[in-house]
Amino acid sequence: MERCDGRKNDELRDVHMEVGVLKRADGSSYVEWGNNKVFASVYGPKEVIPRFLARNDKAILRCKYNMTPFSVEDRKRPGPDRRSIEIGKVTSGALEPAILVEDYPNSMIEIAIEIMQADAGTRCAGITAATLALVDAGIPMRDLVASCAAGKSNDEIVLDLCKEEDNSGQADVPIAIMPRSDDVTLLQMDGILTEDEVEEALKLAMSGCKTIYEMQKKALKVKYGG
Amino acid sequence: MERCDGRKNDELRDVHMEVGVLKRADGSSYVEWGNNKVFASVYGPKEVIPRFLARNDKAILRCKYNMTPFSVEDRKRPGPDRRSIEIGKVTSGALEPAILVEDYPNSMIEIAIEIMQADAGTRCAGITAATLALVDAGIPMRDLVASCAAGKSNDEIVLDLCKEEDNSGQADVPIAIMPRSDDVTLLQMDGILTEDEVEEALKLAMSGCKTIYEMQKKALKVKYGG
Amino acid sequence: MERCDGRKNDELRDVHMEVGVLKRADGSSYVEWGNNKVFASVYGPKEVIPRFLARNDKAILRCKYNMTPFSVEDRKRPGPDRRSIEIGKVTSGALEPAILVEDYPNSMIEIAIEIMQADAGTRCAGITAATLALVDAGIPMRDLVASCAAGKSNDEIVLDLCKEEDNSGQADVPIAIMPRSDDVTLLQMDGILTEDEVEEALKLAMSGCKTIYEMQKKALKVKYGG
Amino acid sequence: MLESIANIKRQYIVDLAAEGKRADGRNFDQYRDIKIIPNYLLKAEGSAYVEIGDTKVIVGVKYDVGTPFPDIPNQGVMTTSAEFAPMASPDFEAGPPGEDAIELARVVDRGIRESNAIDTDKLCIIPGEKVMIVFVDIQILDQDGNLIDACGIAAITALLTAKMRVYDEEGNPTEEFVPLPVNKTPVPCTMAKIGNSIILDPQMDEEMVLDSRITVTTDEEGNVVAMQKGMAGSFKLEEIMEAVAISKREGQKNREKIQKAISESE
Amino acid sequence: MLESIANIKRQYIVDLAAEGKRADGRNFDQYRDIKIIPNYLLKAEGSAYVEIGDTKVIVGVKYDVGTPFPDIPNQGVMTTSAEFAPMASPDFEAGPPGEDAIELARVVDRGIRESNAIDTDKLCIIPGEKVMIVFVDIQILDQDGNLIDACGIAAITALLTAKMRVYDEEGNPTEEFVPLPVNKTPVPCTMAKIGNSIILDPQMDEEMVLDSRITVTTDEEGNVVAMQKGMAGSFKLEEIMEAVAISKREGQKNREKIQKAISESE
Amino acid sequence: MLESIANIKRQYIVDLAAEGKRADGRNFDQYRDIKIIPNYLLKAEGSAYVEIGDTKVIVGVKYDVGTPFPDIPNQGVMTTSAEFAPMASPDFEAGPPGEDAIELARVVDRGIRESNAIDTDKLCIIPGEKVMIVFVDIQILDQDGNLIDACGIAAITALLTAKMRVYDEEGNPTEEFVPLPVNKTPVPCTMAKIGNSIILDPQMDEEMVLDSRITVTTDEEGNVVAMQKGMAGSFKLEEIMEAVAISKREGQKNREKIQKAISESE
Repeated sequence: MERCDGRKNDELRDVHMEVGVLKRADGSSYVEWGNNKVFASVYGPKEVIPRFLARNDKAILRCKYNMTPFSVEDRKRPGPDRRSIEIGKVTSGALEPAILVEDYPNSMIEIAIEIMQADAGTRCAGITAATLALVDAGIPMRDLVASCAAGKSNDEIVLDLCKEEDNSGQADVPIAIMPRSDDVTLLQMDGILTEDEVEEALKLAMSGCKTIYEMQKKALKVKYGG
Repeated sequence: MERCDGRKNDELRDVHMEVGVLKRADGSSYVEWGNNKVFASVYGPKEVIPRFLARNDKAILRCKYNMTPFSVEDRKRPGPDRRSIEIGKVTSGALEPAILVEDYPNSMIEIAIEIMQADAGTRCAGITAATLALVDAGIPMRDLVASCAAGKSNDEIVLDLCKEEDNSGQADVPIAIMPRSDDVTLLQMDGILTEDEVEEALKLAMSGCKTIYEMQKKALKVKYGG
Repeated sequence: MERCDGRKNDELRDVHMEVGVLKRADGSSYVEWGNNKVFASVYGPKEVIPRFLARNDKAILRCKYNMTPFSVEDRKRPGPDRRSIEIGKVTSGALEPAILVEDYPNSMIEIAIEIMQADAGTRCAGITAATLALVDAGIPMRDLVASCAAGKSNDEIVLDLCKEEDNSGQADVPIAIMPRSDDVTLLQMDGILTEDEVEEALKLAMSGCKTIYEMQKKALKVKYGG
Repeated sequence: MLESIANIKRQYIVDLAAEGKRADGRNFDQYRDIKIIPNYLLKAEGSAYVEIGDTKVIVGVKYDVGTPFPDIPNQGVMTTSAEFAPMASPDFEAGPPGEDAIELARVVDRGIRESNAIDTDKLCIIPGEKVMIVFVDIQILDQDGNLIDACGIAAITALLTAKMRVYDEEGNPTEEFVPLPVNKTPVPCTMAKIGNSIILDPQMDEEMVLDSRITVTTDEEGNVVAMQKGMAGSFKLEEIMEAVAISKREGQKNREKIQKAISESE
Repeated sequence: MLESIANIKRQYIVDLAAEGKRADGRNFDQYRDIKIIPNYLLKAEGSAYVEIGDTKVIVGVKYDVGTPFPDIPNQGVMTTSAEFAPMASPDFEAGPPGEDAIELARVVDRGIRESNAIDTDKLCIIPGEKVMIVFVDIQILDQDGNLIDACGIAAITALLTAKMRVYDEEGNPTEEFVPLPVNKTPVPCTMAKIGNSIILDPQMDEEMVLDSRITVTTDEEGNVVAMQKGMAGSFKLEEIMEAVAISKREGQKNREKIQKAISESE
Repeated sequence: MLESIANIKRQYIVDLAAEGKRADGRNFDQYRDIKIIPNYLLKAEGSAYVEIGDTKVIVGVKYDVGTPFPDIPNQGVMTTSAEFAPMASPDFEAGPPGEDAIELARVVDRGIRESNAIDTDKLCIIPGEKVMIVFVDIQILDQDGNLIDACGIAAITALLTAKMRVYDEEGNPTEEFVPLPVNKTPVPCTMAKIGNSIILDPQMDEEMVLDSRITVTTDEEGNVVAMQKGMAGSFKLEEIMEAVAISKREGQKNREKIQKAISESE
């Protein structure tokens, strides 16, 4: 069975990445992933406000994921909803393992992800973009974090579901990894999968993450050379 | 005229009390009063946050009364409404006279009352439960606070209105007392009563409080012996 | 063409001012302007809370403009709406140039304007009232701030639009000035005006401000003599 | 520091009270001067400006048309809100009503509601579908003590003078207006307990040092329609009954002031 | 200071884990005692009280009638909320749900929703107009670790025992009640990674020092219906697959406990 | 400390201005480079990406169907909101729009509304019942000064390129789309007063030290359709009239840039 946009089962949508697109932010990036359009910014390390959140053993991460009102089919009310808050939280958990937070006690790193256009896979695009913004901000990292989803559509395990596949799909498994160690730092799943399908999907998603990883390195090279 | 549940005019509903039912809270209790199911907890004395609320002559009390969404016939939206806020305030005023707040300047005692099931008389059950939780938390007290309502139903002054009596009732007078001194620390009233009926209701409610007081002492004895 | 209330084009509505009408506020005033009824109060200079807003080179101004729920035809929900927040902001900007804020570093001056009855021109009445309250509070000022609007109605530039003129009107230009120097400290405009009409309206509004200025001085004299 | 100043002030007022005196020379059971201006506003359907001493409040009554509560389909709805404008006191903050403002509004509301002052049946336009919602909005201008009584007097005065639009049988608005159907004049009387003294109409300085507070709302027939103990502290049974007796007597006097002010304003 | 105490505690628990031990003597893949009381409440249409060790939660199910989402006009709606009452932990604050409460509610919700446990077609009263809204409200009483599993078990138990009012063809309520159409029993199993160990059902002290957390929700057919990695930290592919295997096995045991509790309560 | 650095910066910029110079070499009445990308987004019915120098904003236009205001039953509704995303500036906070975001949205809105740019009669679907609600949502990406002009240009560009669904006589949606009825191109021009100088299009550093700010919005006929003095400070009458003259002239240039960008994008 052919996929809605003619891709092969292990093929990503077109992905375009740009680093350092904003002036005010300490680090920033722009990612286009299929029809997703995502900006990410990083401010910090900076003073923790309010103070009582500070930790003397590491920097704290604050990650805000936001969808603009015009990013989706029916206008979304401005401001955070429960989905956005959850995604902000798991994104923070996906990025922290890669950041040398222990080098910046009593400080805070603020990450913002703004979805200008949403078309399935925004959280993966957001994590991918935020990683570029972290590097652009000069935050020292163990590895990049690359994110990608696999899913089940028409009874097959496929890479990087598009909107139509996501809507009618049988399962979606977004993950993020640190590619050098294959450590999985984001894992969510909804739908119905057998144990074997879970493993197949994870492996496929990890291969997708590695492709994304190469693109991230290339985008950083465009900006910083080397 | 017989009461809806066959009780005599000066008879309480079945009341069951348990002390020390939660692990994390410094003090806790559970009270079943007719069909009311109420948990109470106490944390403190602890640091006052935010700081500017602290007083150097006494501990401050913060009392949160909350009804769960499923405690009433029609689902209640989560979060405080105006009724809950008022009851939290009068509950705090009912308990403070019994607490040696002057022994703990610059500190805060937090009381939470959660109504799991509501069936008329939740504020009296809540004050009764909170008192047990305060003792369980080791907060030094002048006396226990025992609470009970009297009201007017079918033209008679009766003790401890049940839901049907409350809905069709002519007046409700919830009070709380420190039984050793007969000091009234909670007093509310709505409905229509003559001066004489007010006095009759107050006396009946005070006698109900004294029955509650004996049960409180018994419940504490079950937990702490003595 | 005659104006709705029979006024001449350069004629103000009846205006009545009173200084020092409240006990608790450091300064206060009451202004009736046509059917507008406006109270203003000033507290300060006082400690800045929260602290991080304090500036070591000047006092900060906080200005709250509020319409009571019963001030308008259809009941207004209590609490600030976007219009009130904007008017509070431009009012603050209209008053600050007249206040010797540099004499009170690390402090705060709080201004409250309460509209009890609204009938076109509330922001001008509010600025006029707030100025009287500032003087009443003993805040040192370079000059009074007098406010008045001009507008276009029935193709003519007229002073101080009333409600009917405002609703059907072609333009409204509320301004405030420091009359001694003719410095314009408030300027807003909506509607459609040619460049020449803008100038004509501004000049007419400035003349209205000067009439208001004389009334302000008189009201202060009634209170303070001199 | 602040607490020690408060303690000195407290001691002064307690000592005075022990001698049977008050700082402003009033008797224990005496109100400050009360000023009532009905129909204070044009845009509200009913309104009143009330002063008790230097305490100043305004109440406005507005209507809206809405749906009834399912369990009382043929009754209109009254809702009471209080706004503690930052104007009225250095202690008031802008923002959603705090617990003091909520308690105030609810105590005022309860007195009116429980006395059945408003004939809510007459606020029904089409049973189960359309009823009148009566908004009683309280605005505090100057907080110099005893807000409850000032607001309670202002609220019932505003309701007693309010006009209500008549709706035809199809539920459409007509141009006719009738008085709001208000049949009673419940009046709250608030007392403070300071040491062993019960004093009526506490002024701000007294309010700041009181041990406890009690409000008793009575109607013209001498019935008690609402009571509320406020703050910490406690009352003996006989003190409560004393408060009830004072409230019946002084509430009646205030009721007459309301009626006089209304009849003079007509 | 607080951090250094936490670090000492952490080291102790990590060292224990390295020796294959836990502070309370459990095996790595062992739950604490689980207590399930279905039909705990009268006023809720379905309810359950659940303890896992000292963690205590209550879930209540209520209905309302509302309009369906435009894109699924013939399906009812389930919505899950969690309240972290200040009672349950010194770290919980009153106020709108924080991100932890939101994540908890969404993970519980996802397991039920994605397993198609509720036959939402049967919650439709009049297509496109009137459907049942099922509210699953989670209340935490005592937070001693592993809220997700306690709440997940309580939520599905409450749903499995819930009664639903029958509506007639015109969409009017009848007096008849039938069980809520729940066809599956999805059960979440949560594990913590501490050092290199994967431990099931983390107790509070373990939760405070964990590196990462993983929840796998399975159904009775052994399918995985939801997964969630929580907190910072990371998992290897094989660790995830180990977690899946443990969840299938232990989830089935908990499912049997739920069924036993329900059948005993009837 | 922060204030003293600001004062040194301020003195530098004021001194420059006194010599007729700006830090980036522009003339007083000169805009930075302006980049306009219409139809920037797929999911919005209209959209534009605008850069003025390093200031970057995106505006999206979406519709919904709603009920008209009772007093204008046959007119659609436009509503403008601005979000100061924390991305755009270290000074922006997540949370509900602050007073700066509200003022920005209202000034942009006023220019469009007061110029009658949108023929709101044509947004009526069924008079008194169903009208189109046009949402103009402003998103700030990078705040490097003069947000008002960037957002004003982006908003009118997004509206000018927006498509609108056609509804049939019964008020049901058809599959036909027509351009949104926008007849005018109001353009705001914002100037800062620094010392005695009026400078157009203040860059962030200039904005931080300005004494006062003025925005004049003009239409293609040279009419003034909105004005707003912002911040503290003051203007002389002749300065206001100078600002009006500059706005007419430079607004026309920006209007041509908008039209060019739109025609190139088609």
